[in-house]
Amino acid sequence: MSIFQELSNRDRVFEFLAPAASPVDVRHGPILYLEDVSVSFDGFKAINNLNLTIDDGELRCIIGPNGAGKTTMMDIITGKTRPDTGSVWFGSRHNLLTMNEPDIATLGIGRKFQKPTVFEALTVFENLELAMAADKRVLQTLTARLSGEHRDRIDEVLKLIGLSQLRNREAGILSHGQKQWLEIGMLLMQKPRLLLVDEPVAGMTEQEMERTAELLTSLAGEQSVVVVEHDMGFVRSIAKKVTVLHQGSVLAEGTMDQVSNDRKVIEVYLGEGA
Amino acid sequence: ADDPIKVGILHSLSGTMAISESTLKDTMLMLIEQQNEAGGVLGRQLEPVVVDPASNWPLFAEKARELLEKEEVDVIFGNWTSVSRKSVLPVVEELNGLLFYPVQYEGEESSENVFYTGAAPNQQAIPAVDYLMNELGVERWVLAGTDYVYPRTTNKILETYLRDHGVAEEDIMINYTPFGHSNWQSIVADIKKFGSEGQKTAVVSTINGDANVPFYRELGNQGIDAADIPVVAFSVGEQELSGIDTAPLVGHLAAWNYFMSVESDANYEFIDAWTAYTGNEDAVTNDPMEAHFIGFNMWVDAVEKAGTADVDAVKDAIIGVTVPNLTGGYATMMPNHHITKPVLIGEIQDNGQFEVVWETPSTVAGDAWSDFLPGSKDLISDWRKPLECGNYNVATHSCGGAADEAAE
Amino acid sequence: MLKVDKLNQFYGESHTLWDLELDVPKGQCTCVMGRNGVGKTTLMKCIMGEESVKDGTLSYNGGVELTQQKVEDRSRLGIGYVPQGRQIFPLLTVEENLRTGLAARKDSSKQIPERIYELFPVLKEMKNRRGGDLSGGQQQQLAIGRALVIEPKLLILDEPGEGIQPNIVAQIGEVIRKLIAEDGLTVLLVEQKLPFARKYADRFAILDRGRRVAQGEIGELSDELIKQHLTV
Amino acid sequence: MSSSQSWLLRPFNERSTQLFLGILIGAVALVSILHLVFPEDHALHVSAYTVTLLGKYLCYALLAVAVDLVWGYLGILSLGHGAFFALGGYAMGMYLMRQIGDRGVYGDPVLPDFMVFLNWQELPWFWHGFDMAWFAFAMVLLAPGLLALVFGFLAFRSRVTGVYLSIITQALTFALMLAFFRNEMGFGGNNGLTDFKDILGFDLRSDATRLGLFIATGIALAIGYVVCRGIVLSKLGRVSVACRDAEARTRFIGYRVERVQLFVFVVSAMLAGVAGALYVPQVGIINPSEFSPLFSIEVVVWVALGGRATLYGAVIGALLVNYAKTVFTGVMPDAWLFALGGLFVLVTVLLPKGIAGLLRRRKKADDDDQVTGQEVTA
Amino acid sequence: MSILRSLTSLLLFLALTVSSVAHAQTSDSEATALLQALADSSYAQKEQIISDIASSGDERARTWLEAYADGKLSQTKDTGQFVIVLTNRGRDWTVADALSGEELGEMSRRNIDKLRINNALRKEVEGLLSVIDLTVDNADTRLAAARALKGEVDAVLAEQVVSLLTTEGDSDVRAALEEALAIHRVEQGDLAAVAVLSGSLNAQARVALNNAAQGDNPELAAAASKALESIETKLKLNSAAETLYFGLSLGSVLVLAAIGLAITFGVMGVINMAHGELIMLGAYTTWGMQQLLPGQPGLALILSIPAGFLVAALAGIAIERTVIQHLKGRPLETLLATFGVSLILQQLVRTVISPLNRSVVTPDWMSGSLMINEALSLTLNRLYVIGFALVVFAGLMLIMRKTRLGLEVRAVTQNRAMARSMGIKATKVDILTFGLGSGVAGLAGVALSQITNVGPNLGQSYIIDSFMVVVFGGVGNLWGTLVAGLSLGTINQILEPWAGAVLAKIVVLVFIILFIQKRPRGLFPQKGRAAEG
Ligand SMILES: Nc1ncnc2c1ncn2[C@@H]1O[C@H](COP(=O)(O)OP(=O)(O)OP(=O)(O)O)[C@@H](O)[C@H]1O
Ligand SMILES: Nc1ncnc2c1ncn2[C@@H]1O[C@H](COP(=O)(O)OP(=O)(O)OP(=O)(O)O)[C@@H](O)[C@H]1O
Ligand SMILES: [Mg+2]
Ligand SMILES: [Mg+2]
Repeated sequence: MSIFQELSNRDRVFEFLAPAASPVDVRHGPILYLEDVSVSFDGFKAINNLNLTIDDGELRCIIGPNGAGKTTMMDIITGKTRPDTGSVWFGSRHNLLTMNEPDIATLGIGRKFQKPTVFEALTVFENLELAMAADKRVLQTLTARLSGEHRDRIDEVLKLIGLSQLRNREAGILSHGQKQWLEIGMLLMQKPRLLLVDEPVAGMTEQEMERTAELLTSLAGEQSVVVVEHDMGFVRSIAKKVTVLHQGSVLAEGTMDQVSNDRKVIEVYLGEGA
Repeated sequence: ADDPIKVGILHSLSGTMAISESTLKDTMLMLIEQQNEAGGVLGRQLEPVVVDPASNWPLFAEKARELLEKEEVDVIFGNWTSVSRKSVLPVVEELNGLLFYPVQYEGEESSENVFYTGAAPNQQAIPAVDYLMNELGVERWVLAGTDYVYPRTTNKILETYLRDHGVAEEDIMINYTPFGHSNWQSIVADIKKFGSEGQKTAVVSTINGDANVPFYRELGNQGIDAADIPVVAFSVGEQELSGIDTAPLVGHLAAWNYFMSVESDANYEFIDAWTAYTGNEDAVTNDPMEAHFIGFNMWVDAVEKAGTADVDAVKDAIIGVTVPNLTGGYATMMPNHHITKPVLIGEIQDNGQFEVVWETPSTVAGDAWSDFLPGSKDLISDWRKPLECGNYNVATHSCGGAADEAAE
Repeated sequence: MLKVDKLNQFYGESHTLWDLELDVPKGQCTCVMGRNGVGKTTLMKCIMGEESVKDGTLSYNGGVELTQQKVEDRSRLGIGYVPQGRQIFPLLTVEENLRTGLAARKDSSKQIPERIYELFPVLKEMKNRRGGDLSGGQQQQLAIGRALVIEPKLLILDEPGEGIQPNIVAQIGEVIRKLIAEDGLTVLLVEQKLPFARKYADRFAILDRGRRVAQGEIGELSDELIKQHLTV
Repeated sequence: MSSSQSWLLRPFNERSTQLFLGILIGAVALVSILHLVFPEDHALHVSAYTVTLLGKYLCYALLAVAVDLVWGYLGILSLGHGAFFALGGYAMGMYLMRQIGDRGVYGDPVLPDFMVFLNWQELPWFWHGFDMAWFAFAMVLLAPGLLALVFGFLAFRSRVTGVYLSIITQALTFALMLAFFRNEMGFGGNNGLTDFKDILGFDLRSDATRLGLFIATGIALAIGYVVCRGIVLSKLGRVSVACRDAEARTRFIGYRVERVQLFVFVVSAMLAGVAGALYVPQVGIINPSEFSPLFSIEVVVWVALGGRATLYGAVIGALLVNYAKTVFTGVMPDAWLFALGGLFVLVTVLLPKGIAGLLRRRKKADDDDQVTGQEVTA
Repeated sequence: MSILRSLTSLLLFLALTVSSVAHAQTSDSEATALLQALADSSYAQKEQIISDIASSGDERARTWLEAYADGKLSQTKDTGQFVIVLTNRGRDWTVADALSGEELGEMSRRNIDKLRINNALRKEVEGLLSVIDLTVDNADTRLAAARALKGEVDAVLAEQVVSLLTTEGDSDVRAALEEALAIHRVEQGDLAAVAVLSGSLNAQARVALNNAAQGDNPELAAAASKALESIETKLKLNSAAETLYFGLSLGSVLVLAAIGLAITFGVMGVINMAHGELIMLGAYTTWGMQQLLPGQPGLALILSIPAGFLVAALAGIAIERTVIQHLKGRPLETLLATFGVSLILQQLVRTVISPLNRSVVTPDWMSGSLMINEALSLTLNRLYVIGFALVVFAGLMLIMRKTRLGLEVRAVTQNRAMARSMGIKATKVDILTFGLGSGVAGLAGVALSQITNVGPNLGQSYIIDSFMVVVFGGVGNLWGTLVAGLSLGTINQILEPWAGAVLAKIVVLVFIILFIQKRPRGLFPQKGRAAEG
C-alpha cells in the first residue's frame, strides 16, 4: 500500500501522526479561542478586535487580502507577538498569552511559516529529528538516543515529503519548494494538536497541491488544522469552513460558496474574474 | 678566543610597555658593543640575546626560562614593571640566573639573584617629599597614582612618613586611577579645589606611563601652574617628556637619580655615544638607562674580579663593586643588592629637559625593606656570608620564609 | 531577446543545469515550468549573474554576451529581476527599496515613477514602513514594483504570484500583458500554476533535472507533457 | 551513526575523535618519555622548559575548545571567555598562595605577602577555604560556572544575541579586569598572585611536578574535547546549531533556547576555568591581564584561524598561534608582530574555513561525490 | 611672605616713577654687575636681586626678568657673556646677547650656563611683572594683574590699591581690585567688606571668609557664614555645570572615536579591529603636519583635518581592497583579519616612526580655558573637541541620509546579491563607505592628538570603548552612537567624584550589561519583523 493510499484512508490515522497526549482540555468547547484581540505596530492596527474560534478536529481555511493580518494572527497564537488587548485560549485551560513560544509549542501548537525557515546548516534528516515530538528539556536532549522506531518515523515523513534522496544534504541547499515541503515535514514530526499552516502550497505544482490537500484533510479530525492560503483552487478543495480576514478583523465566515459569493469579499479579495 | 659570554636582554619591544622598554634594549646593545670594542670581558666577546616578552607577564617568565635554559645566558638585563619582575623572579631563582633590574620600584623585595639598580623608595620618594616640605613649604598633599603596587606601596610609605611629620589626615588626598587613564578632568578639578583652600599644596605623582600626557595636558588647560601647585613625579623622565608638549609644564618637578641635563663629563660622553648609536641628534637619555649603564659596568667589573662569568662567583664578587655613575659620582653595590645613588630634584623646562634644583648632599643607599611599613621595618637584607639572607628579621633574629626554603 | 545556449552550471560538485537551451523571443512572455528543485531558479540566477556558469552562452538583445557582463551592469542593460523569495531589503523603507532601482535607470531620474504606485497602491500607503515589516504578499508586490522601477526591457519573474491575493495576481497578469503590448517588454516567467501560465504566457519551456525537456507555444502544452514532467 | 550510545561514549566511535585522542595521547606520552628517558645533554631530550611550554599551549588549546563550543556550535561569539579562564586561574592561584604558608618573605603564616606589605590585618572572607585543595579545585569549576550561570541566565532570558551578547561578554571581562586591578579587592592588584611554592605537596620547581602538570593538562584537554564532542554529537549539539542559525525557529518547535544556551555556556565556562587553573601553576603567575578584552579576542582569533565549529581546529589554532608567538618573539623580536599579523591576514583570506578547512576539504569532496552519485542513479 | 615685601617695594617705586616716562638706562657695566650677582648668588639672595633689577629702572629689565622666568637667561661658560636663549632644542642653541639684544647665532648647549631659577623665584618674578602690568595701558593685562592680587594684599599694598582705584577707569579691573582689597579688609576684621565678598567665587575670598567665620568676632563670623552660604549654593550649581561639561567632553571623545566604527561596523557589518589604528594614523598625521610646519601648530592642526581624513581613508581603502573584500559574506572573519592588520599597523608605527610617544603641540588658541566665572572655566581644547564631534556627526548624518551612498550601502549590506542585481555597484560602494568610515576615524585621531598620547598604543585604548558605544547605541543607528557616547560619558563623570575613576568605569560597564538586558538591541534598536528574524 502506498503511503498515499494509506493517507487517504480517512478512518485510519498513522500512529506517528497521532497527536501526543497533551493536557489540552477541549471538553467544554473549542480548541482555540481568540477574543477581542487587537495589536498595533507603531500606530498601525494590524489586528483589530479579532474574534475566532476553532473547534477540536476542525480544518479551517483563512483567507484575506495581503496585509489582512493572517500571519500576525498566527504570530499571536504561537507567542511571537503579544497582542495589546484581548485573550487567546488553547482549550479551556491554557491562556496562551501567559506562555512563551517553546511552552506553546510543547503544548501542541505547530506552525509552518509563510517564508520557509529551516535549519540550513543541518541535514534534512536532522531537521526532522529536531522537530520530532520528544522530551525537549536540556538534559534529556543531551542524553537522547535515536531509536529504530524514531528512525522509521523520520523515514516515513521523508518519503512523504519527497526528500528521501536528499536526507543527508544540508537543508540550506534545498530549492524553495523543497524547503516548503521540509517545513511541512517538520510540522508532521511535531505531532501537534493544532497545526497552523501559512501558505503551504506557494510554489508547488498542481499535483503537489493535491497531495498537500489530501495530507491536510487526513490530519483533520484527530488534529485541528488552520490553513492560510491565497490559492482559491486549493482552498476550495479542502475547505469546509472559511474565514475571511480584512484589516485585522473577520469580514465574513461560512462555507466556501457563501464566502466566494460575498460582495465584500469579492471586492476586497477575490476580484471580479474569480 | 673563547666562547662568547651571552647577555640576555628581556625588555618588551611590543605591547604597551614598548614605549618605555625598547630604548633600554638599545642601551644594552650599545653598552655591549662598546665593551666588545674595548676587548670584551676576560678576553671574551659579549653576545647579546634579545627576546620580546611583548608586555605580557606570563610571557616574561617563559622568556626568562628560554634565556636561561635554552640560550644559557650568563646574565639578564631586563624588566620594567613590577609585575613582570615578580613573574620572572621565581624562574631566575630556580635556575640560578642573574637579573639586573633598572627601574625605580616599590622595594619590599630582595632576591639573591636580582640586582636592583633603580631607586628604592628611600632613594626617590622620601627625598622628594623632604624637598617639597622643607624648601617649598608644602602643607597639603595629593598622592596621585596609577593603581598598582609601586604607587600603592610608595604612597603607603609616604603617608606614614608625612603623618610622622605632623601632616593631618585631611591634608592628604589619595587618588588612584587605572592604567592608561585618559580622562583627568574631574580629578584635576578636585586637585585644584583641594589646593585652593589656603595652604601650599603639592601633588606627588606616581602616575605611570601613558596616563601622564593627558594628565599634564589637563593640568595645563585647567590653569594649574607649577608655582601654585607643583607636581613632583617619580615616573616621568626625559623619555616621557619627549612625547609631551612641555611648554605648559615648566616648573613641575621630578625626582630621579639622573637627569640628562646633569653636567658631567661622564654624562656628556654617554650622551654623545647614545646619539651616535641611535643616529638621532635629538635622542634623549634617562634614569633607567643610567641604571643599566651602572648595572652593566658593575657586572663587567665583577666578572673580571671573579675571573669567570659563573653566576655564583659573580654574585659574590659584585658586592662592594664601585663604578662611576653619570652624575659625577660613584655607585656601590650594597650587600642587599641595591646600589648607592644621589637623589636629584629637577624642574621641567620647556625643551623637555630637567633643571636640577636640589640634590642630596651625598649618595643614598637603597633600602630593600622600608622603615615606614609595619611589616618590614624590622627586616634587613644582606647577601654576604654568613648571613646570606634577603629578609632577616632583626627583632626575632631569624631569616624569613625564603631561608627555610633555601635550606631545603 | 535572450538566447541561452548549452548552459552548464555546478553547485560545487553537483551538476545542476545540463546543456541548457532556451529561447526568449522579444515582446513575448515565456514561461519556464518544472517540478521543485529542477533548476528553474538556478537558471534565473545564472542569467542575473548571481551564480556563475561553467560554460555556455547567454546572448542578450541580439549579441550582448551576458556572461561577459558584470552583475551590476546586467540591470543597466535593462533586465529587471523579481527573485524567488522576494529578497527585498528588510531594513529599508518601502520607498527606499524602490529607490534602489533608480541606480540602473537610463535617464538617471531621481523620481520613482508614479505608475508603480498606481499599480500597487498598498506600496504608496506603506511608503515609510520598513520592507521587512510588510506582509508576505505586500513584500512580493514590492519586489515586483522594485523591478519595474528600472523600466526593464526584459523582466524576469520567479514565481511572482506567490503569496499574493487573487485579485492582485490577476492584476499582475494584466499588467504584464499591458507592458508587453505597450512597451514591447519581454517577460521570462517561472510559474507553477497552470491556469496563470496558460492565461498570460505566450510560450512555455519545461525543465526536468536541469535539462530543458520541452518547449513551444503555450497552446501546445498538453496534458501528457504535464503528466510526464510536472507531476511527481 | 552510533546514536544509541550514551552521549559521552559517542565521540569514541568517531574517526576524527579517535585520531585526535590518538595524536594527543601519543604526543603527551612521547614528550614524557623523551623527557624522562634521555639525559639532559642528549639530543633527544625534551627539556623541562619545553614541557612547561607545551603544557601552557595545551591550556590555551582547552580554552580555545571551550570558546569553539559556544561560538562554533551555539553561535555565541564570546569576547569574554578570558574571564572564566582567569577566574579558574585565580581559584588555583589562591590555593597555591595559601600553600606558601609562612614561607613568604614576611613569614606570615596566613596572609599572603602582598597583604602584609599593604597592611592588611586579616584574611578577607573570600580567601577562606582556599587552603583546602578540594575546596579550591571545586571553586575552579564553580567560580566560572556560577558567573556564567548568572550572567547567562540574565542575558539569555532577555534574548540578547549577536554582537550585543558579544559586547556584554566583553564588558563583563573588562569590568572584572578593572576590579581585579584594584588593590582593595584583595587579589593582589596588578601584580596578581605569584611566587608559588608547591601544589598538593609537590614542589612546583621540580621537573617531575612540571611533567605531572603537563600530563594532567593533556588529560584535561582530552576529557574536555570528548565532553565537547559528546555534546556536539548529541541531539543537543544539533539543537545548538539550530539555535545558532535560527534561534526563533528553534523555539517554535518547542526547545527552550535560553536553557540550551545557558547549559552549553556554563559547560564551556567551566572548561575555560579548568584551563586557567592548569595554566597558573605552569606559568607561575596570574594577574588581571588575563581578563583583558584583547586576550579574549585573541582566543577567538585562534579559533577562527584553526577553523570554527570543528573543535580540533580550535586546538590547532591555539597551538599554532602560540607556537608562532614563542618562536617569533625569540627569533625576530622586532618584527614578530608583522609575521603574526600577516599570518592572521593570510589565513583568513586564503583559507576561508581556517586550517581545519584544509583538512576537511578532501573529506567533504568524497561525501559530495557520494550524494550526487545517488541522485543520478535515483 | 616674601613676595609681599618685594611687591610692596616695587609698588612704592612705581608710585614715584609712574609719571616719568623716560626711564634712565643703567650702563652696561651696572647691568652686567646685576646679572652677575643674579648668577652667582644663592636662591635665597636671588630674591633681593630680582627686585633690584626690577627697580633699576632699566628698560631692558622686563626682558631680562621674562627671560629669567622662562629659564632662557644664561651665561656662556667660556666668555661669561650674558645671553638670552632663543631656541633650546637639539644640541646647539641659538642665542642673543642679553645686553644688546644682538643675535649671536648657534652655540653648543654645553657652553651655556643657565641662570638657575626655581618655582618660588619664578612666582616672584611673575608677581613683579604683574605689578608692572597694573599700570600698563592694556585693560586686559591690567585685569589679569588685578586678579592675581587677590589674596596678596597687605596693609602697605592696600593703600597703594586704594590709590590705584582712584585712577583706574575700567570697571572690571576696579571690581577685581576692590575684591582684592576686600579680602584684605575681611582678614583685618572689617565687617563692611564682607558684603563685597558675598557671592564671590574667588577661592581666596572664600578662604578669607572661612577664617572670618571661624574667628572670635561673633558679628563678623555670622556675616561671613551667611556670605559663605550664598557662595556654597552658587558653587554647587557651578560644579554641577562643570560635571556636565566634563561628561559631555568625555562623551564627545567617545562619539568621535566610535562614529567611524558606526559606519564600518554598524552599517557595513565589518568588525574592524583596526579601527583604533586608523584613529592612530589620524593622530600621527597631525604630528607629521606639525613637523612639516614648525612654529605654526595652529595652521598645521587645521590642515591636519583634511590630511588626517585622507591618510586614514586611504589606509582604510587599502585594507578594504587587500583584505576585507575577500571576506564578503563572512563578517566574523573580518575580526580575525583586521586584528592581524591592527598588529601590523601598530608595529609599523613602532618601527618606522618610534616606539615612543610623539609630542603634538597645542596651538595657543586651543590651550587654557574659557573662564565663565571664577569657579567655572571650560577647557578650550575640550570645547573644540565637543564642537568638532558635533560637526563631524552632522556631516556624516548628511552623507548617510541625503546622498545615494547611504541608501546603497545599506542595500548592499542587507542583501548584496540583490543589490547588485538592482544595478548598485557594490564594490564602489564598499570602497567609498569603508573609506568614509576610516577617514572619520582619522578625524577622531586629529582631535585626540589634542587630548591624549600620540603613540603606537593610541588605537588599542579606544577600540574597546568604540565598540561598546556603537553597540550600546544600537548597531546601524548613527543617532544611537551619538546619544550612547554622550550619555556614557556623562554617567561616568557623574559617578567619578564619589566612586573614583576605577569604580566609575566598572559601574558604567555593569550598567551597560544590565541595560542590554532591558533593551537587547541597544538604545535605538532596529525594530520590526526583519530585525527579530
Ligand atoms: N512589525 C511590524 N511593523 C509594522 N507593520 C507591521 C509589522 N508586522 C506586520 N505589520 C503590518 O501588519 C499587516 C498584517 O500583516 P500580516 O503579515 O499579518 O498579513 P497577512 O495577512 O499575513 O498578509 P499576506 O497574505 O500578504 O501574507 C501588514 O499590513 C503589515 O505591513
Ligand atoms: N547553493 C546550492 N548548493 C548546492 N545545491 C543547490 C544550491 N541551491 C540549490 N541547489 C540544488 O539545485 C537544485 C535546483 O534548485 P533550484 O532552486 O534552481 O530549483 P527550482 O527549480 O527553482 O525549484 P523550486 O520550484 O522549488 O523553486 C535543487 O536540487 C537544489 O537542491
Ligand atoms: Mg502572511
Ligand atoms: Mg525556484
